[in-house]
Amino acid sequence: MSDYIFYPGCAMESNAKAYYDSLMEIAQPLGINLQEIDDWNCCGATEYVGINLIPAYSLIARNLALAAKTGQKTVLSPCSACYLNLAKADYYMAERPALGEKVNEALAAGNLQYTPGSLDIRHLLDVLINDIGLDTLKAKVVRPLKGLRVAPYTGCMVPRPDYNKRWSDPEHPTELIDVLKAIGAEVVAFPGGATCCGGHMTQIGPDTAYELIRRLISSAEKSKADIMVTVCPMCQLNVDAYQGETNSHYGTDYEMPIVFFSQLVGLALGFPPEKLGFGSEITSTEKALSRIGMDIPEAAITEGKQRQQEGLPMPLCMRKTAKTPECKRPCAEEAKA
Amino acid sequence: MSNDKTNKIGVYVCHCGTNISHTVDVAKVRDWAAEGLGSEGVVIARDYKFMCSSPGQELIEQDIKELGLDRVVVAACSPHLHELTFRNASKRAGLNPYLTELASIREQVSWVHTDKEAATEKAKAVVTGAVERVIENEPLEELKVAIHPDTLVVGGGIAGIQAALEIANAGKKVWLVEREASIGGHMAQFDKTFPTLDCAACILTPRMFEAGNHPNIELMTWSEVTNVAGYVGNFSVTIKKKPRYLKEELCTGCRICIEKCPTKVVDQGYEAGIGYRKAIYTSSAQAVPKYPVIDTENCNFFQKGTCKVCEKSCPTEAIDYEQKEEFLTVDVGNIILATGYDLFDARKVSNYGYGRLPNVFTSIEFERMCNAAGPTSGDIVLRDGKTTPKTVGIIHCVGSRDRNYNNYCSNICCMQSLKFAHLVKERTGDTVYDFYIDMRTPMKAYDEFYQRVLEEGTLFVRGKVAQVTDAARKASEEGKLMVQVEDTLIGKQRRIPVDMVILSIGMEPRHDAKETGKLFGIGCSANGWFTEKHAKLDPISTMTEGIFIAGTATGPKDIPTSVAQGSAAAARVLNMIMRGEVTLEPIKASVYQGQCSGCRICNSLCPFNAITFLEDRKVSEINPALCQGCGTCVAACPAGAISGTGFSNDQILAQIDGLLMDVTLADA
Amino acid sequence: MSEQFEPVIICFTCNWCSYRAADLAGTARMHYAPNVRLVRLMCSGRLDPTFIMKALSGGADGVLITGCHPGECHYIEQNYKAQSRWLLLRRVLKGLGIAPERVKLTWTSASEGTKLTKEINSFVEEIRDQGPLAWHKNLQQEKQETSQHNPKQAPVEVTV
Amino acid sequence: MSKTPVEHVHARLDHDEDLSLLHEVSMKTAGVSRLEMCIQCGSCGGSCPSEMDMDHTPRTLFAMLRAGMREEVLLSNTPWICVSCYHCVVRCPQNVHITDVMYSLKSMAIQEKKYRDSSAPDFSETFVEMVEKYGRSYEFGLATRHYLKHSPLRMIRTAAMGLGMLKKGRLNMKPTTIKGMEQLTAILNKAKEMELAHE
Repeated sequence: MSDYIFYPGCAMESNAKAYYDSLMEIAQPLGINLQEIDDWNCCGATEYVGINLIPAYSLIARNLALAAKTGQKTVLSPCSACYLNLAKADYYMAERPALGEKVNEALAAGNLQYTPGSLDIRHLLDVLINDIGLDTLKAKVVRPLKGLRVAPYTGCMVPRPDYNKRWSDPEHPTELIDVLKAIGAEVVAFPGGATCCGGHMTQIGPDTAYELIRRLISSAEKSKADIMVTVCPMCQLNVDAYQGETNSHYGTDYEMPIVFFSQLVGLALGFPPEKLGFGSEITSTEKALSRIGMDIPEAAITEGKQRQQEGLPMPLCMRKTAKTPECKRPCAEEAKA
Repeated sequence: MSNDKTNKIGVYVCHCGTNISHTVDVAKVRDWAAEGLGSEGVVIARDYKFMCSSPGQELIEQDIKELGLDRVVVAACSPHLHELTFRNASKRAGLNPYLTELASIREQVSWVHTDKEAATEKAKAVVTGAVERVIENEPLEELKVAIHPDTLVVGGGIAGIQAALEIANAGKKVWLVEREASIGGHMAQFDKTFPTLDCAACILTPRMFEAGNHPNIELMTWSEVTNVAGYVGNFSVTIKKKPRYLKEELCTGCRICIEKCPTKVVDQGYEAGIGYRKAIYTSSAQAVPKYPVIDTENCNFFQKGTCKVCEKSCPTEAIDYEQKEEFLTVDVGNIILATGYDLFDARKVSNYGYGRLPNVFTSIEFERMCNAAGPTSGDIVLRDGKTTPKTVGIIHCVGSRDRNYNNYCSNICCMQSLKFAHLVKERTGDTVYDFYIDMRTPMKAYDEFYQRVLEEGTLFVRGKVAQVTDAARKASEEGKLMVQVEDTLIGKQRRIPVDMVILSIGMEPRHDAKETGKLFGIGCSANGWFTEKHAKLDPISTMTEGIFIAGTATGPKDIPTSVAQGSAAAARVLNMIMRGEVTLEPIKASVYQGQCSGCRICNSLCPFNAITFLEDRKVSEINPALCQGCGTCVAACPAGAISGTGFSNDQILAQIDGLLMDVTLADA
Repeated sequence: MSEQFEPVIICFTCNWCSYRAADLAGTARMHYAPNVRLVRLMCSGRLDPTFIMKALSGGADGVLITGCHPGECHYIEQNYKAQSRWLLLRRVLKGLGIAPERVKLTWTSASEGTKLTKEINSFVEEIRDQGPLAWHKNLQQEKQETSQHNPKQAPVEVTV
Repeated sequence: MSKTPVEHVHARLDHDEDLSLLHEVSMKTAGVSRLEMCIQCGSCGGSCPSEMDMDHTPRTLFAMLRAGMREEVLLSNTPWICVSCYHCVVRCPQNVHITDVMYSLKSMAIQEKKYRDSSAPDFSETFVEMVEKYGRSYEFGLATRHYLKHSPLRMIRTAAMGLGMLKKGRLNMKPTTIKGMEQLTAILNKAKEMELAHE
């Protein structure tokens, strides 16, 4: 069992309950031991930073200070926005010492203190891939999701801006793809995998949000996906709950369900759907789930099958799961050898 | 602190017009030297309006002769300005030049301070430091070494070829070492060269041939330098000759073996990954030398033990599967490094889709595609090998001017992109978009070429491309590559549909530049390019005497500049050879072997490999010709067995004493 | 003490970068505190820790070490060696009860006259805050203390 | 959002170049903004997924900051349309903290009450109010209050969805309050006294 300080974030208690429930189910068999930060508070989402900087960072830092008190080092956050806010506060407090000092001055008013750099802020997906490992995950799969065509939707705030260089690629991250493959799903080529769901624009500028949601759903549908899979409560909410509004805005009739990756991992590990929060989505997953076990037709385009057999050769491929984007100069070197 | 050596020291304080005297009370400094430092051996102290003027220098010369001075301190400007002037003055008067010290009270005192009292006090301290130091100075003699007339040129690209030919044509012998199977470098891969559009092969091949057949050039391809010993004028270089698996003396270059070889592999080298070669190959039909090599990783015989088609088909029985690598040691007097550059790996910019989107090409792929001898016989086609594009987008600055990759400008990409725009227009009449941040066309006839491309109708968009994607947002985008960019001159985002994208990728230092630098004892800048001795005034020398650099090894350059540098480096080498011998600065370290414990700590510290361990006597020894005088070993020696002339411990400790004399006196 | 304390600082420069930066500061008439006295070495790698101890024991209140930026050393990488020696020396100083902040390392290229000026001025202020080192006095005091009372006690700096 | 003729006239008459603006924004931005390093390449404007609804691209905004066009910059809707996707940030060749600069511009606009449409600032302020009150976000309260004020019609349209969310237990009717409210308030009050400005 690996121990983690758990920062659930507000969404996990309300609109993303499915994420919370499914995480609670899969944590035990995967060996993730979660200790929730006592009396954590909201991270301020993307709102507080746009109002008043020092209070916004102090709000985030209260959580960091409480987490550091536990004596553990690694904070696990399943929500992308929370993950980014925690990581950002930790990073900027060090990059800009003036910010760090002021935030600590504010924290002192609540008898708290935080030294930037003393915690590792990690997202659940990162922990699953790098701590638990794909091999462990694969070994626990009892019901491979064969036949389910999934569009891997990592979103924005996990692979970007990536202060601590944890992710494979800011534009085309491979982590979620690898997890979904490990649980036996058929991963479709989904070019929108790290594009935006509209964020808070569903509230303040819905027209902007509808367009971004439309791009995502239409792209997923064109890729012949049965279902979209996300790691972020905001992405899930926007694509799921605002799909109806988007449809009426454009006169379309998309029906693209979206679930959290932990829910699918739960299914693969053999948990019943009802324990994993299935059914709480607005866009039904019923049809998609019924595909599990079905054979996938040949025509479906799957990730990584684009290489052509004829014509000019394609450039040598970067190793798909390379952890460092650092160039190993595969092309020139291999040829010279 | 008294001077038990009973020296006779002269101190000269310069006014430098009013440059010094307006902030420093020169008379006070002079008096301090005469009175306060009399016990240290100062026998005369003078001040003068301009010490560096002829009368000023004569003053010193006269005192040396008449008063028998054996040490001189001049308090004036920075030693970088006039140290040599005053040392020469001493030399003329018969005093060893290294017994004269310059104490800077201008750049380091009068020009940077405003409080006259504080500045005068500091000037006194600086002079005291110099006096204490000069007492410890030793007379030094310059070193002279002979120059071996042969030269090593590393790298057979255009810069190296040029350097080799210049030297060889002057009648001197050159060893030209190239690690690839053929010389020619990157230029040999190009189709046309900007801005004149000469065919690269037409102008390069004759030079390659000349270098390959020159009686004074010993061409060693498929070879690498593995060790460099010795010093300026007397290098001893070990060269590894990799096995070609073919006896060069028997091979006629008939290419039958290549024709018969059953294994075809993608050529990631010369053909930049868009063409094929055999497992036994030459880079091209024009390769110099003409001998093929066997790629053992793909050869059936080396992998599976069967085949031997090449051996069977060779009419002269030149194939030799048993060939081993050979080592050769040669003596040379000078070395020119023309090791060139690597290309930026465009896969790193994942938002441009290279490696993922088939119709995104790099500039080097496109060069090969345009080349009539290349994989498409010069046809501009998509990755399917047959479709001619209707619209082409060219993207500048890929991997350059970008802190996420390389933060420098790659110098040639603007012109290269313009050349591509012209070639696409000329051959296909396509619509061409050219996406640039800033158009940089500063050399001769370069901007004129830009004008020409504008005239031809290329559509320029000023903006760094944000992404290239195949994700269509609407029906009209289906099946196209969308180039998404802010047209910064409009201030709006545009999504431009194209069929083909060409990425103008930048230049990078060789991936092994650091190791190469270590091997030859030269440094790399933070970006990884070799460092010149002086970026402007000595761009082809290095901090290691006898090692010169030419071409793109020091940074991105176009062909004319690389060629000019090749010639310049050759001129410098010929200059050295003509002189026959070279004088070395006597600032050197040496080991007092009686005190050396043989711990070898210093051995690994020296960046110039000047220190060797004498196994028989178990002590270390410093080669004075190799030593550059940095003094790191002196500081590191735990036994205190190494001393450095010019900057000895005694000199520096005495100087510190002098600098702090006022504090010590105040304490007492 | 009514008068402002004026520290004396020894600054080691290398011949290629930082001494030239000092030349540039002069040529450009940038102004910095006169408390700093320069010693020119060929390379920061020449810096023997003895020099620093000599300066501190000889009456300097602080030592500033300057050299070429990493990767720009004229002797390839000797400045890294200066850095590691400096790090080591800081520990030694700590052990002696001398604030390691009294010995500072900074990189300045030949073009960074402004940076050198800033570094000198801020270092002078830092040392001014630290107060006089008074090595001899402290050493003597410490000797007495250790011989009389607690042999384990580290020497303490006298603050003025 | 185009300007009215009157605004055009004002822009011409009142445009005083405020050359300290760039530095001010840079200083108010978390981290080291590197705003002054912008080379106007446009990779931000090219990357932005919501650029179509902005009155200026981020790049244009940065040029305006340099030109000291305080009024126009603060009135721009660009920071409010920013979706915090960080595409521009990872692509920026100069590593400018673009998203964070947008946050700074929003807070400056709120402070100086410079916005044409109050809906977005109101949303942020209401969100923050809830957080300051309960220590957690409170979507139900936030959504009802926001929709009531700014788009009552949309509230009717989305009522069904909201009801669905309620039924599926995804919307809490009552807010959760943290235990340490007193502590949090003390921290935030202290923080509000401070500003990240010139160092």
